[in-house]
Amino acid sequence: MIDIQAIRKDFPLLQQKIYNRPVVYFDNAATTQKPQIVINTINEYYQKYNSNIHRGVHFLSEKTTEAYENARQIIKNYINASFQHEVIFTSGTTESINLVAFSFGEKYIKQDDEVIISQLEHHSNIVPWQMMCERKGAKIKVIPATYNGDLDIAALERLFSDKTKIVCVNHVSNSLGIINPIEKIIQISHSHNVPVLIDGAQGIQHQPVDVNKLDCDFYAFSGHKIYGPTGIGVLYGKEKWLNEMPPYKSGGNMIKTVTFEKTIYNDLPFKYEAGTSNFIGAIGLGAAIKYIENIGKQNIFDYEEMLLHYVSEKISKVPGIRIYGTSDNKICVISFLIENIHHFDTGIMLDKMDIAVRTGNHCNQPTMKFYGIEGTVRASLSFYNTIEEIDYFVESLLQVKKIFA
Amino acid sequence: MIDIQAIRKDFPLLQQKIYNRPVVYFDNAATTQKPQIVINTINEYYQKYNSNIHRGVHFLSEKTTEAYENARQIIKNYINASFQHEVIFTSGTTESINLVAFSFGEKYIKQDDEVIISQLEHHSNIVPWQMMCERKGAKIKVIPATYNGDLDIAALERLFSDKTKIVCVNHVSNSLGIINPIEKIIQISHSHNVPVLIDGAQGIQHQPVDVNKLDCDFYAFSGHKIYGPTGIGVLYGKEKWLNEMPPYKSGGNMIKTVTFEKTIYNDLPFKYEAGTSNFIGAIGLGAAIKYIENIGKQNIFDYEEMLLHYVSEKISKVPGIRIYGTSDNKICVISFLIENIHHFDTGIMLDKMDIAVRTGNHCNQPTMKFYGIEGTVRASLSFYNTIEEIDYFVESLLQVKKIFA
Amino acid sequence: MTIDQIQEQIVEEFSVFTDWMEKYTYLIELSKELQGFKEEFRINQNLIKGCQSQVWLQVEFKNGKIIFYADSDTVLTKGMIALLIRVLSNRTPEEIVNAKLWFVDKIGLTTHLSPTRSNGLISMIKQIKLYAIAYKTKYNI
Amino acid sequence: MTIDQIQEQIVEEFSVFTDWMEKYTYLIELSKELQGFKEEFRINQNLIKGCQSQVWLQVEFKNGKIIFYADSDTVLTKGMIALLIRVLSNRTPEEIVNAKLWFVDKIGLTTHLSPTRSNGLISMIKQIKLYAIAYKTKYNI
Ligand SMILES: Cc1ncc(COP(=O)(O)O)c(C=O)c1O
Ligand SMILES: Cc1ncc(COP(=O)(O)O)c(C=O)c1O
Repeated sequence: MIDIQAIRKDFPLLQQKIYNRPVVYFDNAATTQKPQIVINTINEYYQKYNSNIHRGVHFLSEKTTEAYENARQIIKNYINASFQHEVIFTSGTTESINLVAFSFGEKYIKQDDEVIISQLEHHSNIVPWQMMCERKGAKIKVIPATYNGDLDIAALERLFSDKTKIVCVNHVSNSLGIINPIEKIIQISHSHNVPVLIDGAQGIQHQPVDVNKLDCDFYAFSGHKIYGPTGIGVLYGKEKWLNEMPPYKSGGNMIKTVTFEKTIYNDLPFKYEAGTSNFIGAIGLGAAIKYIENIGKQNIFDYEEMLLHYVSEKISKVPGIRIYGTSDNKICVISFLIENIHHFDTGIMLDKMDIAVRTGNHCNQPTMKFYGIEGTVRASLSFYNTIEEIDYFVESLLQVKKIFA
Repeated sequence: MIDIQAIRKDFPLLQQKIYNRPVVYFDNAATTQKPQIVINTINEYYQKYNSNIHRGVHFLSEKTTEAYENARQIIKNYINASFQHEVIFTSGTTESINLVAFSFGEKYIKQDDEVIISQLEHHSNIVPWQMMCERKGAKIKVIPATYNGDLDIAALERLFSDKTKIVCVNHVSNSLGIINPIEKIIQISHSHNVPVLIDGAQGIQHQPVDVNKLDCDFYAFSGHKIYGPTGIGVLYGKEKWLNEMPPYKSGGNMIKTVTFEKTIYNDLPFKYEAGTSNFIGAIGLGAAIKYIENIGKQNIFDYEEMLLHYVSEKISKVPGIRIYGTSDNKICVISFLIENIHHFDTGIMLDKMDIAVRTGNHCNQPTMKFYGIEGTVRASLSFYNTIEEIDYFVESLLQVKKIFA
Repeated sequence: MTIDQIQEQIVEEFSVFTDWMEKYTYLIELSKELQGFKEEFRINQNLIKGCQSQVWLQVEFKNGKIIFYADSDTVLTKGMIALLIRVLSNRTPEEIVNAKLWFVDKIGLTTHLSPTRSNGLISMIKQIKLYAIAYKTKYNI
Repeated sequence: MTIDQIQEQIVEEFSVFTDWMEKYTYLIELSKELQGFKEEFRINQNLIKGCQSQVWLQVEFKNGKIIFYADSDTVLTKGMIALLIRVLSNRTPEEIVNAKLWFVDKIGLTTHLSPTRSNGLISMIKQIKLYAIAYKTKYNI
């Protein structure tokens, strides 16, 4: 297990008082806090080495390029990709998915083709596919979910046709915290010769990810949700696809030769990294992943699971509470409503008690529609949260109930 | 004028020794150094307020959202846009141009239409148009340049046809530093009812920009080139175009309602800001622009012009030097070759003397082809550079000559 | 009383509260007292959809004055609506057009009018101002 | 001499230089002495395009050994080529396949082999190794 007191000291924001006491930060699914080492790394690179990467002949440029490519190596190892050039830096999960929707779409999707997504996707894994399908005259098919938030895998099998070109599901759903059986989904899809994109925005920081073992074709995630900086993300893609697809963004660095008549694209990974990358962001993300590795990701996941059991048990005692996503396969996210109290009212009151939660539809309207509600209160925890915070949170919920009674 | 000694103290990197002495950083067109206040702002927001923006009901989220929207306001004022929602945050110039190439292309470009760009564009203002034109069956026409690096404006008039849909030129060319007569280009284009995109990657930090007065339709720039963080950029667009065009990236935040059948896009500027923005990057960019405003941009530009005159005069005395881009309309960029010495050899030697310049084709192969060369050495200065640095630079060039004699 | 006088009155009322809890308890009280929104007006046409909560707004023009009724699905927003009605309803278009709402800030509830919260209140006020401008123009007053 | 012995020799040669200036002057010397690249081989097929500079590479297989000739448009790269030829040319495929090039690091010229510099040298070495593997397989040696 982890030394929670030591870990909390690594995160300066957790020491911040909001109104009366240090914040109870339960909004980790929206974005995570950064350990001091990540902030220091960003600082250091701006103060000592900042310089544009690649093709620079000077010392600073070489230093920054090395650090940038080293970050790629760290990520490659963390997700166990086969090659470093299968790790593409993007600005976040949303851009990673847009990249695949565009580039895969341009290459492989024709009129009447079909894309399979699930009922419980984040808008970032719905709208890019919709837009591409609209452009191409293709269709979206939806894997249904069961009431407890699990996907209906039996139904998936029936969705395939010879027009199915790609399957796109999240590793963990953001509004409910449900862990999807992605191994199985990938297996089934591959048995139909259909590649799979995993939206790992909520997966990478709470679950082991081995892209080689998973055999997924694409895996997308955001730096800011895994204790790294904003504005940086990753797309892992199998070499084969990355080689075959046309680029998404274009511009500097992603080409070999340009004339006004014709342009020859650069090798991987640069083909997909047009323009000046967020190199300081990438270096910061590398530092974040190193930080996780130092603690040991299994230690983190074990501790988070303990928190999940504790909070689930505790919160179930609050009278009138209703949890959305009751499956056992979940990360430490509690999406809920208290009877007769609007999620907004709950959120505002918790804020006044120095508890940060998210309220609303969580960029996940189809999920809300599925439950016939407008939104929920979502408490999403991370390994720097504590049992004591959970106790205080549950007490506060009881107080909210009293206030609105 | 400015107090150069005071200003240099604001930039920690300039105090860094590389081999023997503090770096002479003449690679500002590639990326700029950051004043301490920008680094501190990033620090502070990660340590105290970091939280995902928009729709959060808690204190931290509100603080960060306010700072993010405040950065938008700062930029709106700096470029004198009509509305805050005409300022779209992107990941950089390259993304800004890709956005317009895609979204404008989807809406307005048909088979056989024409896009006008110039001979002296950065790859980021060539390839996105090429890719779009290829998709749409449209064509690119090129404004020719004269040998000194000025665009041949007389020729522009003749390029228009009733198929011309957009004109895209840079404000200042990156490989030569030539300031283009964008007012005139915009005026001519508008007289043909054709909108204009200005690639301001090298313009915004060295020239006054008033998008209202210019009446440009789009203006794109990168944060990292104007003393701000990496991974953040801006697209200014006239409200009319931004309203009419479809979005580029899609996902969270950029929609109002999502069902699997149909999606309704959000209002400006959010329609174009899918996913979690680089909010800390935007806040850092706001700090950078505030920093410039505090010094006074005219003071900066005057000082830079003085540097230009000084370096031009001095360097012309180096025997065998050849300057590319000899027009009088230029910013403080010297692109050159020394007779019989390869740009790479010059660059490596200057590096050893602690001078950082860029060598190669500067993502600008058509310009190199125009001059029939493989690349140049480019020294690009900024307002934190000094007369003394220029003296040392010119001495060093003389030494390079001696070494390779 | 003028709009400013009412605002002063509200500020005074709130000045007795020593912490946020008391303020919010009072807001909840106000929300319970908020009456007058007829079921027949709870229609899509009157709906202002915020990201977090919804507001319904119904406007009447009577004897040169604008009267409005509003409701919300959240209690706290409803409490705020009660305050806004006290300040802005039953006023001439001229008064509404010129009104500056400074009381929200003074009583420490700015967050509820923050554009970042998107609870529908800001859109509601905007909508009321637009009505005022429209009536002012229409009746030339 | 083995590849490692030559490398040691080079490291010793460089050990007398006390600053970068002397090293680079020596590299420039070496570049001037680099001979043997025939004009007829300066063709596109032999060209390795780096982002910063270009390298031409021509390979011969004679008496079970790989001999190679190379040239570059930059003087410093050419100097490096001279060193690489001393180490790697006229060797059996086996030797080349197993060679580890540690001397570049030791003499403080790593930057010239840094993948970030893209001056064609790394691609050149890769190319030579590929030839070695090909010959090794072809002749089963
Ligand atoms: C004129 C010009 N346009 C576009 C770009 C691309 O900017 P970025 O790499 O920040 O996207 C650059 C950067 O070098 C530039 O100089
Ligand atoms: C499941 C899921 N997918 C995609 C995203 C989008 O990530 P980002 O906003 O960092 O691009 C999120 C973020 O909330 C998410 O939770």
